[in-house]
Amino acid sequence: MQAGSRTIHTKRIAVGLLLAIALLQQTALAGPEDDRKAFVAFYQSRFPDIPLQEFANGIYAIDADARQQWQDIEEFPPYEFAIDQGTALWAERFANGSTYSDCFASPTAGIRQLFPRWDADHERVETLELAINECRLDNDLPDLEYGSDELASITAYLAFEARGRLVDVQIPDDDPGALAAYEAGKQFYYTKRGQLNFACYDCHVLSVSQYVRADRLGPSLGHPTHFPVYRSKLGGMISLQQRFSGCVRDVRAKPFALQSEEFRNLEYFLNYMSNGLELNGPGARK
Amino acid sequence: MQTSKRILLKGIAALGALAVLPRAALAAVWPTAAFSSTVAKQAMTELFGTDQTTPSDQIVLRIPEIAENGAVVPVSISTTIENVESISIVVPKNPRPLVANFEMLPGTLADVSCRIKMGETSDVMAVVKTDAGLFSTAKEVKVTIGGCGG
Amino acid sequence: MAPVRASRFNAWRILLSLALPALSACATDYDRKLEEAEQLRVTAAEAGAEWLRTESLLQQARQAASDGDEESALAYIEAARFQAEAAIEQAEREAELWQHRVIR
Amino acid sequence: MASNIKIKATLSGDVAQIKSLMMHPMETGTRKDADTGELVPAHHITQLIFENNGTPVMIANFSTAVSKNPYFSFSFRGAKAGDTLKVRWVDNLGASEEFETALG
Repeated sequence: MQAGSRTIHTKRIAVGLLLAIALLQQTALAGPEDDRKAFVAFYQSRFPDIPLQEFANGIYAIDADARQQWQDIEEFPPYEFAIDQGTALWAERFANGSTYSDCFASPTAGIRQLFPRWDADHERVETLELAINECRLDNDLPDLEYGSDELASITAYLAFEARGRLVDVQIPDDDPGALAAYEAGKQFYYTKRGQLNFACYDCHVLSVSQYVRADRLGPSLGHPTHFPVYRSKLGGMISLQQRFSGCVRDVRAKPFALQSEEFRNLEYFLNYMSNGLELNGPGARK
Repeated sequence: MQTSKRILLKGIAALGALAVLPRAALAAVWPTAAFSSTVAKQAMTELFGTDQTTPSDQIVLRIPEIAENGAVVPVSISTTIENVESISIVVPKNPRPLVANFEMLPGTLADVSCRIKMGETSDVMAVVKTDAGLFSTAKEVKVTIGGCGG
Repeated sequence: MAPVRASRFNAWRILLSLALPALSACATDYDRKLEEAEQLRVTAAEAGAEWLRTESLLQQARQAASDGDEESALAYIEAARFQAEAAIEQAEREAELWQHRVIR
Repeated sequence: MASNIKIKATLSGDVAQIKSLMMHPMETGTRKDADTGELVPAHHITQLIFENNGTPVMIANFSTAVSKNPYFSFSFRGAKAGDTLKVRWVDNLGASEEFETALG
C-alpha cells in the first residue's frame, strides 16, 4: 500500500513537473512574433471572409453601411486641409535655416513607418510625435503641444506621404529594454481598468464588431495604420494616443497623459501586432 | 472684408432690380425666411409658394439608413426629370428643416452631393422644382447616440 | 475665490470648535477622512489604476466643505474612498489575471 | 497660406464634375461652449457660388445644418479644358472667400 501510493505520488510529481516545464517552455517561446501570429490568427478565424489587408480599414472592413458613408467622406475628406497645413509646416525653415527634413535621415515618404521605434539612447519607445518634438528641441524651438492641430497636421502629412508602406515595428533583441516596453504595452492591452472594468481586449477582441450603444467595436488588428484621423464628431484631427485617451475615459478610468510611458508602450505593442499591414493614414472616422 | 462688402452691395442691387435681372442674379439673395422657419411645410411655402409636392420615382436620393454620425450625413440627389430649376433638402425633424437649396442654372446637371447635420431620426426629403411643379422623394434616416466612435 | 471660501470655512470651524466641541470632532474627522481618501487615490494612481471620477469626487468634497455642507462633504469622501479602494483591488487582481487573456 | 477652399474638377467630354471642400465652422447657434456654457453664435456659410469663365453655373444656399467643413459636389455641361472655374462663399457674418482653378 505504502509503496504503491508513493509511486502514484511520484508519478504525479513527475507529470506536474513535465507540465510545468512545458508551460515554461511555452512562455519562454511566446515572444512578440508568436503573439502577433496568434493575434492575426484570431481575427482571421473570427472574420474568415475579410482579407488581411482590409483590417487596415478598421470597422469599415466589417460594417457595409458605415463603409459606404466612410467612402462618401473619403471622396473629399476634411483631413486634406490638415495634410496641406502639414506640408506647409514641414517646408518651413527654422530661424537657424534648418527644416524638419534635416532631423530625419529618410525622405518624407520613409519617415512615418520608422515609428514607434525603440530609442536605445533614451531607453524609451519613441513615437513620431516625440521625434518631431525632439527635432524642434534640437533646433531650439519649443515643443508642439501633444494633441495640437499643428502636430496632427505634420503627422497627417507624413502619414499621407507613407501611404502604402508597411507597418514594420522592430523590437531589437540586443536591448532587453525594448522587449520590456513591448511587454508593458501588452500588459496594458490585456489589463482591465476603470469603473467599468474593461481591458482593451474586452471590447476589441472579445466583443469585436458588437454594438456599444450605436457604435460597432473595431478590431485592434489594423487600428494604428490610419492615424491621425479626422473625427466627424470633433470636426478635427486626433492622434492614436488621443484615441487611447478616449477609450480609457470611456471605461471610466483616468486617462494617462498623451505621450506618457504607458501610452507609448501600448502604441509599440499595437503597432507590432499590425506589422505587415499597409499604412493608410490619415483617416476619417465618425 | 472688402470682398464681402462688394457682395453685400451686389445683393442689395439684386433686390432692387428683381424684375429685370436674370435668374442667376435673383438667386443671389439667400432665402432668409425659408431658412429661418421651424416647420417644414412653412419653410417650403416660403421657398416655393406651396408645400404640396408630387412623389416621384425619378428622383434618386442616396442617403444612409443609419447615420454613422448625425453631424455628418452624406447625401446625394439626382433626377432624370427635365427642366430642373432647383433641388432642395428638407429634414422635417431638424430645428430648421430647410437644410440646403441648390439653384440649377443653364448647363447645370441635376446631380448634387453634400453632407448634412441631423439632430434626430427623421425623414430626409429631396424636393425637385421644375417648370412643371414640385416633385419629391423621402427616406428615413436613423440617427443614434454613439458609444465611443471611430 | 477659493482662498476666501477656505478661510470662511476655517472661521466657521473655529466658531464651532468653541461653541460645540462635539461637532468640532466631526471637522477633524473630515480632515482625517479626506486625507485617507486622498492617500488611497494616490496609491491607485501609482498603480496606474485610478478611476475617472475619484479626483473630482474629492474636489467636490472640498467644495462642499468650504460651502459648510459637511454631510455632503463626507458623502463625497466616502464615494471617492470606495472608488480608490476598488481601483487598488482591481490593480492587484489584474497584476496576475491579465496573462490569462493573452491570445495564444 | 494654403487656401481654405479646395476644388477637385474632372472633365469628361463637355461635362465638368466639381467637388469642393471648404474650411468653415458652420456653427448652428444652438451649441454651448464646453468651457463657458455660453451659446456659440451662429456662424455659417450662406451661399456658395460657382462661375465658369464668369458665367454662374451653380448657386448653393446653405443653412446651419450643412456639416462643418462643408463638402459640395455638382456637375455642369458646356465646360472645356482651360476654362476658369471660380468659387466664392459668403457667410452670415459677412466674411467671404474665393478660389479659382483651371479645368482639365
